[in-house]
Amino acid sequence: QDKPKIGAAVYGLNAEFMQIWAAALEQHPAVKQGLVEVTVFDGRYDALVQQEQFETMVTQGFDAIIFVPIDIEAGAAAVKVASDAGIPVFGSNTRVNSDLLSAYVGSDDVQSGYMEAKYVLDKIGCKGNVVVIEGPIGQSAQIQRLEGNMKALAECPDVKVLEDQTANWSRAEAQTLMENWLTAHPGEINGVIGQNDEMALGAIEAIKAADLDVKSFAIAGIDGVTDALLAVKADQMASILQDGAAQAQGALDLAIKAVDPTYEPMSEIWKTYADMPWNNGADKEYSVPWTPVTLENVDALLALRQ
Amino acid sequence: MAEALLQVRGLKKHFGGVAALSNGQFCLMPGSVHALCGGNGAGKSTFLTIVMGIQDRDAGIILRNGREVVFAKPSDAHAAGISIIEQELGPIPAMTVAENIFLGREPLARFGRVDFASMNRRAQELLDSLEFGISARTVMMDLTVAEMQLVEIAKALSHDAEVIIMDEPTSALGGAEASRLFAAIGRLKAAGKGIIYVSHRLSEIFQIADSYTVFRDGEFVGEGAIADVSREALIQMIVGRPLTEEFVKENTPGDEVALSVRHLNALDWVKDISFDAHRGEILVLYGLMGSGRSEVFERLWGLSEDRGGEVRLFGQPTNIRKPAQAIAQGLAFVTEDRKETGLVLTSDVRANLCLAHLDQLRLGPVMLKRREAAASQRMIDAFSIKTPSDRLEVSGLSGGNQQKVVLGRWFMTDPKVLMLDEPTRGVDVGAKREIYRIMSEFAKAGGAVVMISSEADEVLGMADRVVVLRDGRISGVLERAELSAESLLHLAA
Amino acid sequence: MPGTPSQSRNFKLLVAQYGQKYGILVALVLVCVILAFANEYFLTTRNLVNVLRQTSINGILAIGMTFVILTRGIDLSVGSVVALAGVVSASFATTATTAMVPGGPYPAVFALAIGVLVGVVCGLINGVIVAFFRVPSFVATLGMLSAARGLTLLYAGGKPVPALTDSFRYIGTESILGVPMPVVLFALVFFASLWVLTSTRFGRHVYAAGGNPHAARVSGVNVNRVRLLVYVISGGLAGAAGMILAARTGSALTQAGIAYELDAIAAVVIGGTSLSGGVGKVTGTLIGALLIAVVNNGLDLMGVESYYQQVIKGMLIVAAVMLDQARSKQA
Amino acid sequence: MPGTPSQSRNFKLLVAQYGQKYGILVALVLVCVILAFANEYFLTTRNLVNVLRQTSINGILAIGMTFVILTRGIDLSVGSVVALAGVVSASFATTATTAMVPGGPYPAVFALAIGVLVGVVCGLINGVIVAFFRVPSFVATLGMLSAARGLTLLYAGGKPVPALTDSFRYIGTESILGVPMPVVLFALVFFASLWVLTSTRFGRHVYAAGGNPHAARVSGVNVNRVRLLVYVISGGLAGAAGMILAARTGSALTQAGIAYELDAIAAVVIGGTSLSGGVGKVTGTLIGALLIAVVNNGLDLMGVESYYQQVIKGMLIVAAVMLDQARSKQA
Ligand SMILES: Nc1ncnc2c1ncn2[C@@H]1O[C@H](COP(=O)(O)OP(=O)(O)OP(=O)(O)O)[C@@H](O)[C@H]1O
Ligand SMILES: Nc1ncnc2c1ncn2[C@@H]1O[C@H](COP(=O)(O)OP(=O)(O)OP(=O)(O)O)[C@@H](O)[C@H]1O
Ligand SMILES: [Mg+2]
Ligand SMILES: [Mg+2]
Repeated sequence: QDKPKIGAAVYGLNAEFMQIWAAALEQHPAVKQGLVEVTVFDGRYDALVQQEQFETMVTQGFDAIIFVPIDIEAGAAAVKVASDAGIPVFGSNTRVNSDLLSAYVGSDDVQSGYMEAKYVLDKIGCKGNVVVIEGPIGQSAQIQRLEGNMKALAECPDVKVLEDQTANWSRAEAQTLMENWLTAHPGEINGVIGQNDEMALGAIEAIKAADLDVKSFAIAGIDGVTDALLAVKADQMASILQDGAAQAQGALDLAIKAVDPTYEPMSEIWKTYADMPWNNGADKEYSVPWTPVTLENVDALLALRQ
Repeated sequence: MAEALLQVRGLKKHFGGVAALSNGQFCLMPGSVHALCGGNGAGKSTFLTIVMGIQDRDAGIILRNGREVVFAKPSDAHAAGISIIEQELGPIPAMTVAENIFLGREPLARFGRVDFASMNRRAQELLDSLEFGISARTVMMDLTVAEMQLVEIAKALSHDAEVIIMDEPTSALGGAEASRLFAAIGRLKAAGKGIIYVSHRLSEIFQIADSYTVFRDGEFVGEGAIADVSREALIQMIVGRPLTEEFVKENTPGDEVALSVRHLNALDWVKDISFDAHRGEILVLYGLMGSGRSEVFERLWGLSEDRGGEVRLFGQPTNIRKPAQAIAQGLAFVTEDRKETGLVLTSDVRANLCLAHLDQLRLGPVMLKRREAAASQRMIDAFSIKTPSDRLEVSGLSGGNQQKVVLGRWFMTDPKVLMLDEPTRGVDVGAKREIYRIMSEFAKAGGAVVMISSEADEVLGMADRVVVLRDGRISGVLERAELSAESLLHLAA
Repeated sequence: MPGTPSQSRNFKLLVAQYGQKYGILVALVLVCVILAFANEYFLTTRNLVNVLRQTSINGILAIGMTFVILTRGIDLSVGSVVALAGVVSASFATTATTAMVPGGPYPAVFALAIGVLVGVVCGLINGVIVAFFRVPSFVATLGMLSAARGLTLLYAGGKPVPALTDSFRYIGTESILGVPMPVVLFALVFFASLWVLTSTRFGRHVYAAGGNPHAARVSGVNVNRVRLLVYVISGGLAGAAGMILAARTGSALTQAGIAYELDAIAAVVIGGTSLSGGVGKVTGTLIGALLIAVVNNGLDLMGVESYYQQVIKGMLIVAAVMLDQARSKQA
Repeated sequence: MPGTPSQSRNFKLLVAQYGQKYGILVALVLVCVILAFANEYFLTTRNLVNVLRQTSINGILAIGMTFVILTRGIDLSVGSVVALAGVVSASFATTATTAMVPGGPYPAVFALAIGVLVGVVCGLINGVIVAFFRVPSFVATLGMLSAARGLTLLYAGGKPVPALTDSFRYIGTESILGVPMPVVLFALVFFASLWVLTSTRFGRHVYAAGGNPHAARVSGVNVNRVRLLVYVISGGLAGAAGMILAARTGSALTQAGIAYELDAIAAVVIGGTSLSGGVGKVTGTLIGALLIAVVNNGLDLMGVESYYQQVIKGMLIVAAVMLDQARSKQA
């Protein structure tokens, strides 16, 4: 019998976060020891492409699929294609609105949205003005992080949201947006809630370009990309690390288990996160905790990136 | 005896299995004008573009001053002292006249800057010396076809080349401009240069050429001195059979007015044009370049806006706003610029022939392909269009054959009134006669022809009546009996 | 009897034209042969059906684009129209309680008609702006690209429209005699367009209006009407493609169709249609779309790493067209 | 003496040309006036400086694109070249220990030279494929769009290149006499291009090669060389733009520049340069790029909601060009 073939369909590999996620798959002990064969498919940020890749995986008889959909709604049809062919699908990082999913390993975006907004609001003392820079409208992460943002903002009724706009996860777009906002609201902006790190970093560059003191703003992002860790280290922003590596490796453990019921998880993550028990791979949902990046843990996190 | 400036032997060229030229032979002596004659598609342009290095050859040798040469690109030919006026004009529309003339050899000032002042000055001097009356600073696209042709001529002369190739330089010109060109050619000849001259207007050839070479179907058929050949003999060599008379005219004007134009204005400078064209009549609009003849046609065709005037067709008042209405009422319009407004160069011969007649070749929205094919074959036969297949792109046809395609398109529509703007431009003697015959038959059968022509021979040979325009107004009307070259010029100038 | 000179000449001409016409087909076959050797699954019926299905959406867009490009235009808005038609039609065919259209779900036919209508209206606007206001098509349709995307987000409130009815999803998921519906629809569109372009008066007008608008006008072609209609066709087909996409993926996404215009135009141009108008065939577009899909599919099958894929894909497509050019030059 | 007919004709022509030349400028001014009334901050020096800075990257790309479009080509690869040149040059100027280039950071000048070189090489490849292999520029540069993006990701391993040296970032962040460096560089590029296109022999040849390639060739212009060079120019400028972008954002991102080609082409076309070649001005491109930037900036300033922004932006740009067309028609 050949070794299990596991496919990983991710929405896109152009950004650092998914790169970390994919690299973690390759670093999984089972892959390194050659127990399973993993192929990563780049969905090119298109739900249809992802679905087509599912069709391809079915054609080639993959044994299990790990799925990071571009969108919570768009993935269901793809999952059905696989499950019709008897291939189990495990979600990772982004949910799929489908009860055919075998299990899901991810982090709750509503929670991170809440956490980052809370940080900003705490820092400005629950009063003043903030701006929100959103992800691409309609994407699940944007929808859920916004929900979290709003939850935190609701707790500070005195805080006014001066502006909210999308910058499509892009640093350059966020930078332009922030430049314009700084002009439109001179001296009024106290906090910046960026729905990811890239956009928060763009805001920081705009603030610098306007000759303002970054430290006088409360800025937060999500994901924990390398540049953001460096910015945290420089005390310019807060970030919340989403452990993509854990999401990837956890899903892979589950996928192998589905192919080979005798399999025991080999990833370190089950030790790292005591809050997330393996439970013999029987759970429907595994929630990888968020890790706020602080001046204390940033060096250790940076060391992991080498 | 002096050495030949240019000698060519055994030149061959084929396009995708079709031989355009199977034996091109030519010998140009210094201080002479050498006419290259041949019917449409005889391979003249192919021959000349190969000599110029614009196309490559399949076989044959070219000797320049006795030395064999191979031109990989036109600039090599320029370097060897050869320049060309191509049959198809090559303006760079967005550039000025001076920039067009000096393209590729712009004078430079400091820092690699183009010396526009000296360029404009030199271009203007050249144009003035040729008496072309064109400003060197005008943008090319604001010129008329004729003016562009003049610029093309100035450009070829500006190269100061020893061999100057002119491929139908007068096809877009009127008499006055042509005689200026001839004067320039005379000066070049006196300076010892050699000129290769292509024209389907035989009178010109007998007026300016010293010797001739004739091609037929891609083959060299003969050469000699113009002094030793008669017009009939030359025509026979070109066409391959004797041609009894050049003009065929058997129609007689009737009484019924087919097209009546009253007080028509066009644009803001063509005013108060009135004329009647009768059934059975060939009516010519004559005038110098820019006298407004084409503008009258464009107005009648609904291409320019209504500036007043009345038009009646067979007594019925009409108000044509767009070409489709004109076609529906039995008008046909051969435009003067076949490249700009005539042909769809990217389409094949059949599509071009059928374009104005699609409504009669269809069943509901569906085209009847057999009828299309039959109709197009009919026109190919009627005008003896030389093409291997009617599915060939029309851009692959020789210039004269392209012109015949435009004519064929409009004859296919079975019109009642024909509007022809310089219909025989670039058409060979044999085919011209065919066109005259068809025109004459058309008129004889009760149609009316309104033709614009700048070629005096043609006007004298074909017109029943001539309306002469000058500066956008009618300056006189001549009956056939009153026609002469002098009377035409008198009214036009 | 041995061929007369003129017969053999005609034959040579035919070969030359054939080579020019099908050069890119040769490239496609070559790529397929290579892939067949490189991967055992490539030639399976199942995978070939997949390739066809994967061609269908881009293929439908590319066919509409062919009409537009034949008239010297370009339609950048197709990707956004895909999304707009998708969410609007889906909103009539969703079982979700958050539906923005009350009283739904409506019958699929109704929803589908609305989707096509949305596409047609977008196309009509493009067409009017291009044909009557003389705005370059690049600008006009770029405006629509932006506006239609914005409308999509506005209409859907930024969220996907999920839970489409099975009858709506029929056009994306079901098969007829083993042929998936998207492929069936694509084939219908292809043959209809082939017929329109080669056999109808309108088709003749499209070529003439693209080849030489001035001459076409003088010959009685209503060039503005032709221009208008090609955008309507492109818009309508984009609408159809948007619904097939929604039906396939099971929900209509507001981000659907982003950058689809590039692939559609690529298919057209690879297929030999000239961006300067008047020259081209819908058959070429089919081959172009197939080539793109085959390359994507093949690289995925072989599990080529994503980054290399992008490099290889770029090179393969250029190489295919280079081959085509070399052939047609030599012939 | 009252004007002769021919004089008055010339005068009318002048007015017509003036209108055509500056029609879009009128639209730009109009939009600015509206914005000035709608938002008090619009006309502040600070905001105007912002607008210029926000114009600069697209402006530089659009100027390179102008050269290409003048020769009837198109360069879709600029966005990807922005990213590739960005990461490659940045890898020589990063202080990060994860650097892929040993021995860094190198002097900024060196890194910058390498970035331009990367752009030039990409342009050279585009140019060779277009000019000598006769591949339509759309296909050739679409291939490069894909390949260069793949190379970017491969080179950088999918991660941004962070922590650029201050000397490298100088071109993005510093100012000279209150004018930000990107604007200074943009101005340099603009005036140099203006000079090249209007005053040099090469400039004449660009117009000729685009206006009538056959005639240009017959006149001795080396059309292939001109075609090659315009892609090199576009590539080189894209390289420069990529580094300015990296310097501005503080790190070179692998996703930088996605879809930038559309905005660049839009600026060129809005500025009146014809996609069919031979006609156009770099001044128009400047105005086009400014128009796009002003619209974006104005809508942000007024705090228009995202969804509406896209709709309005699309409509505004089309309206501006419509105004331009109407003016030039009437004149
Ligand atoms: N590019 C081409 N492709 C195919 N056939 C061509 C091409 N160019 C010329 N031919 C063919 O070669 C033959 C000779 O054409 P050429 O233009 O040399 O004739 P010509 O003597 O100049 O005629 P005319 O007096 O009408 O200008 C014609 O039959 C034409 O169809
Ligand atoms: N008085 C005038 N006012 C404006 N434009 C004029 C005038 N006279 C001549 N023109 C210009 O000259 C051109 C007329 O040239 P046209 O192309 O009609 O030349 P043609 O065909 O030799 O002459 P005709 O008009 O007699 O056929 C027009 O395009 C027009 O721009
Ligand atoms: Mg000729
Ligand atoms: Mg005329």
